[in-house]
Amino acid sequence: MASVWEYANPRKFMHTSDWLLPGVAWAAAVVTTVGLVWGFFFTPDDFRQGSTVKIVFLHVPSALMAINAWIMMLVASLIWVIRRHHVSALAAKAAAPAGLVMTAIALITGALWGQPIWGTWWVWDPRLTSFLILFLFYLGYIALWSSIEDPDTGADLTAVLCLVGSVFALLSRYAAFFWTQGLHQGASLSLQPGTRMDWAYKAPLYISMVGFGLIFLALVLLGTRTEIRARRMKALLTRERMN
Amino acid sequence: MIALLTRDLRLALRAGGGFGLGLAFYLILAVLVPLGVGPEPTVLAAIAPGVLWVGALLACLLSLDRIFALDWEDGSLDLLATAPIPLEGVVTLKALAHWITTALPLVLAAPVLGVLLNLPAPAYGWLVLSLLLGTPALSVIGTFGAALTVGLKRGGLLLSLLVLPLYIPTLVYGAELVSRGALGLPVSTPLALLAGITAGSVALLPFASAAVLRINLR
Amino acid sequence: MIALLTRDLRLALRAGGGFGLGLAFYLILAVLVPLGVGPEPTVLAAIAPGVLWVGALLACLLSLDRIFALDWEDGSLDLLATAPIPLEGVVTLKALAHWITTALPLVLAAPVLGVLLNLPAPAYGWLVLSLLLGTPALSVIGTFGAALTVGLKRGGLLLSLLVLPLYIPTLVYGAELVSRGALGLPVSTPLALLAGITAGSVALLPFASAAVLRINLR
Amino acid sequence: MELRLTDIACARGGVPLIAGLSLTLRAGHALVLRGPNGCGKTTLLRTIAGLQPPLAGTVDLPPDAVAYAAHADGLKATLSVAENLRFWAAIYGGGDIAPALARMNLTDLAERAAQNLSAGQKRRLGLARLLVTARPVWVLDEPTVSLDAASVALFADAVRAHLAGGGLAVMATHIDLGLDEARTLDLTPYKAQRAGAGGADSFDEAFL
Amino acid sequence: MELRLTDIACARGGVPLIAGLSLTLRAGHALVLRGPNGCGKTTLLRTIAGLQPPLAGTVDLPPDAVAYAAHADGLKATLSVAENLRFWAAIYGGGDIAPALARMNLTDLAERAAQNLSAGQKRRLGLARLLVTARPVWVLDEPTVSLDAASVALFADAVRAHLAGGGLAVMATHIDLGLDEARTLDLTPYKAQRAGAGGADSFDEAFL
Ligand code: HEM
Ligand SMILES: Nc1ncnc2c1ncn2[C@@H]1O[C@H](COP(=O)(O)OP(=O)(O)OP(=O)(O)O)[C@@H](O)[C@H]1O
Ligand SMILES: Nc1ncnc2c1ncn2[C@@H]1O[C@H](COP(=O)(O)OP(=O)(O)OP(=O)(O)O)[C@@H](O)[C@H]1O
Ligand SMILES: [Mg+2]
Ligand SMILES: [Mg+2]
Repeated sequence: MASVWEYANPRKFMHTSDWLLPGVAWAAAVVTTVGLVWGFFFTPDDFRQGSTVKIVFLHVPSALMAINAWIMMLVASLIWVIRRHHVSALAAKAAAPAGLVMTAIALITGALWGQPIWGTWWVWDPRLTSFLILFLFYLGYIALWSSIEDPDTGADLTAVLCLVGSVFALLSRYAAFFWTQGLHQGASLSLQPGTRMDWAYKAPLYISMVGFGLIFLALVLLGTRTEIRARRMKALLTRERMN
Repeated sequence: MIALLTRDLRLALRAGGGFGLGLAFYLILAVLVPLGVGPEPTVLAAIAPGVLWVGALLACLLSLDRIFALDWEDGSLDLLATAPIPLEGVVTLKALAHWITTALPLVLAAPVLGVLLNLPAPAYGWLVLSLLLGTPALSVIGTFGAALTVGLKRGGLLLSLLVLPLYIPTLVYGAELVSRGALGLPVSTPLALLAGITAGSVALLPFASAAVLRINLR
Repeated sequence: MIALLTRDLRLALRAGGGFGLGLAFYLILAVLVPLGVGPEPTVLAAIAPGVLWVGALLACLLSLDRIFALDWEDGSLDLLATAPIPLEGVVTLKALAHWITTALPLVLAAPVLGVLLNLPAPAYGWLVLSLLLGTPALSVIGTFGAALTVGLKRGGLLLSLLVLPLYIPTLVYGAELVSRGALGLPVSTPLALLAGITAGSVALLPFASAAVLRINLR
Repeated sequence: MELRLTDIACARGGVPLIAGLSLTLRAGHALVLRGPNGCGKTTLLRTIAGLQPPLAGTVDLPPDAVAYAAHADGLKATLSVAENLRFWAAIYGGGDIAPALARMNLTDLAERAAQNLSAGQKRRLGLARLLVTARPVWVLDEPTVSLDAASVALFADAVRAHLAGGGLAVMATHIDLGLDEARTLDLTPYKAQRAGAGGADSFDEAFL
Repeated sequence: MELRLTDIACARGGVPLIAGLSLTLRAGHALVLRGPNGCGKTTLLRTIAGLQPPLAGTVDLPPDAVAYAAHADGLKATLSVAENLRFWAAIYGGGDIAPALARMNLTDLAERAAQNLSAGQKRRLGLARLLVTARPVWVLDEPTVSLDAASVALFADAVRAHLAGGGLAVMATHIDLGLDEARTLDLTPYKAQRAGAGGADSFDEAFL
């Protein structure tokens, strides 16, 4: 069997993603639509939260993907540092905006949800706080990429930032939970999946989660392809300048 | 190698070297907050630990770009990179110089500013202790951020944005330590965590800083 | 002369130009204060007007030294001084560019950060209004301070210390306006005073700034 | 159009450097200042450009006549070559930048950011700025530093065209500018001798 | 002690500038690089000094042998001349600064702050830094900019003494250094032709 590393070759990657991307994109659209439509229109209202509970079908999948995107960036950065496959650095670069969007969706849907449930858009609950911090990490990571001209230098620096940042992100999350001990009001109000949520909610929720995962995959593939094209363009321009 | 430290200290003390910049900022913050928030002693006392820690952190944050930027601009950093001292040593000494010139004055000034903010009496000791324990981490983390952005065009902004999330655990434990101290609650957990973060950053981050500096210089 | 404004705006928007620096600082402050002070919504709501105003003021203060320092260092200021445009015009446009690139984003971001700090609902309009009214004064006063310290060796520190006292009236009336608005009290007095300060500084200070700039360049 | 210095003395950091210098330069003529390092060439040029007052004597010049170019070129690293030049053209009353770019051989580099220029290219841009000012008096401090031979020739041509158009130029340099027709003035004889001689600061004098 | 470049190619900002350059320089010899503005002299010198990796080829040098001096002199404006020099001496393992000061005719200025030096005096201080490094390989970018004739002679003497002591030197310049014995290399023939030639970035190649 061919090694997975051969997809680190940009040409091979472009070739494969050429037919993979449309499939993933369509699947993402279909699965997400099914999950969201089922969730919004074909589930009963919660007896305490009313119809606002349905925002969970956007909120939880996006929150999940926001964290997974960071994990993917971490893995891709490690691959770049250890094996120096350019495609993996570009994939990490492409994952960041997607993760940022997911984080933003989680924050916004959470705020929209919080208004009717808690009576306020925002509380400094540990989970919310650690998400805000994650948002800042994404912003910093993207800003660092965008301010470095040389692509390899950018890949190196952002990879180190991602590694160091991951450690501190974990520390921050732990710190946030430590900090508001006994104060936070979130958990008591939230539904605990598995304990109180029944299948009428769970099934569409899982479907939307898969849908969001596919959306994320499609975005990363698309972003990586764009980055590879940009590199090719730059190389061509350079070559032209030489002649 | 000690020459680097003495040079940095001397430069900071000379006119324009930026010594006292952080201190002035800290003082300004302590004056502005009561003016903005209003003079009620109970409100001030409640927020004093947090404000004093946030102020110290911002004062460190704002002086970070001096760590490498000046040496970069006048070409010294290129020359240091070709000099016979390891870059790990350079970044450690730079962090130490930053701590001595920026953080140490803050630690010493904090109790005085505590008076301005009605900090409760039992908290003074904890304030100084927490800053003494936490600021080395701020300097070392900041040096990492400065090394990451040296020579970059969007330096200042980017530096704050990158370093801020890294500062959060230190801030949380530091401020929590003082708040608990003020209320007479047990402090051993935040104390241990704060010490742990500082020890870990001081031991490990210089290697990361030297690595990114090397990447940036090439 | 409009070329100077467009150049400054363009420079600010380019990488490294410092656009967003003040904004990032403002955001950082709004995140750090709750982390340091603790999450209680009542405490946060009580200090929110003050913190938001102090933050805006500090963000302006910290970006002041960019107004002239960069032009001084690369020699542009010497060249501008020998160019056929009056220095009064130069300082006014510099202040305007500072306001557009630093203060205006703060005004726009303030309501969002108000959410993070649990600002009471009735205060949002007053917050934006007070900042919109007060920040031009901050920019003009700051330009005066920057002109006073251009080329000085201890620029940054001195600038903060000089400008801070000049900023205090604006801060006090601005924060008071928002606090009163939050509580539904009458706001006409601080409103009138704030508007008066801004009108007065915008009309008169440019002449003082041009005069000190002329002295500094010689 | 004429530049007249009458019994000029100038100082830097409170130390008098030059004293008793008088000269007249008419339109169409160029003056090259020479002298060892630290003799006060930069200081004298700043005085002529009006950036610092003379210690004694007078500088006679029509108002708004000087274009000054020093070691620092006043370039913004993040702006492109054309943007930098267009800004200065606008400040000095508009005018097209294309001829200046062409004259200094910068047309190909017009869209390059100033920070990505080599040392000599930066200097050429600094000189192109002079061309867009349309000012008659050029005051130049070591204008050809970092320039290669071809660029020095471009510079000499530009100065000649400027003189032919009724301008005048004062330049300090240590190297050959390729301008044989220019008058050369060695500043060594005008060294300020003692604080007492040649117009030291009279206020300081009161303390001696 | 020997500097050997083997089939070097180097680039700046992703654009290859020099390709296919090989040369060997033995102890006691000096090499002067020449070429028009923007041809890549600065880039090549930075590559030799190890500040940027070559695009292709190898630079053979003993470790820790290079002393590099560029346009920026690495001076701290607020430190005095002696303090600046003492710092670099300490970094390079101590050693007395008095001979270096004397050699560059800076002894009188030793207590002056670096910001109060004239352009040429600053440059002399930058060159004095080379003397205290005690490094055998000097890599110098336009070392005599702003120097007057006497100082250029001082510089040439310093280089000759360095060569006589078993050192070697590579210098880029546009003007006369007063070193007639040095070998001169014009970089024009080594201009990188196309991205394909002389080792362009192989990753970029993969995209074409
Ligand atoms: C801006 C505000 C909010 C943010 C940033 C936020 C963030 C998060 C995060 C990070 C998760 C964890 C996902 C995971 O671990 O897989 C989550 C899950 C969840 N959130 Fe929110 N949330 C916010 C507001 C709310 C509100 C107002 C509610 C409703 C009362 C809510 C209900 C839930 C539920 C039910 C879950 C899934 C179950 C669980 O993991 O416990 N969230 N949210
Ligand atoms: N603060 C100061 N105190 C005493 N002397 C000073 C001070 N500042 C500058 N100087 C001296 O004044 C002189 C500056 O002269 P200037 O810069 O005009 O020289 P220059 O002729 O342009 O030299 P170069 O050819 O090196 O550029 C130098 O000798 C310098 O040492
Ligand atoms: N980012 C970039 N993109 C394209 N070209 C660049 C970039 N940065 C620099 N260059 C070009 O690379 C060359 C830099 O060469 P270098 O500075 O080595 O020249 P040099 O031979 O030292 O010239 P000088 O004699 O003027 O000092 C210049 O032609 C410059 O325009
Ligand atoms: Mg000079
Ligand atoms: Mg060069």
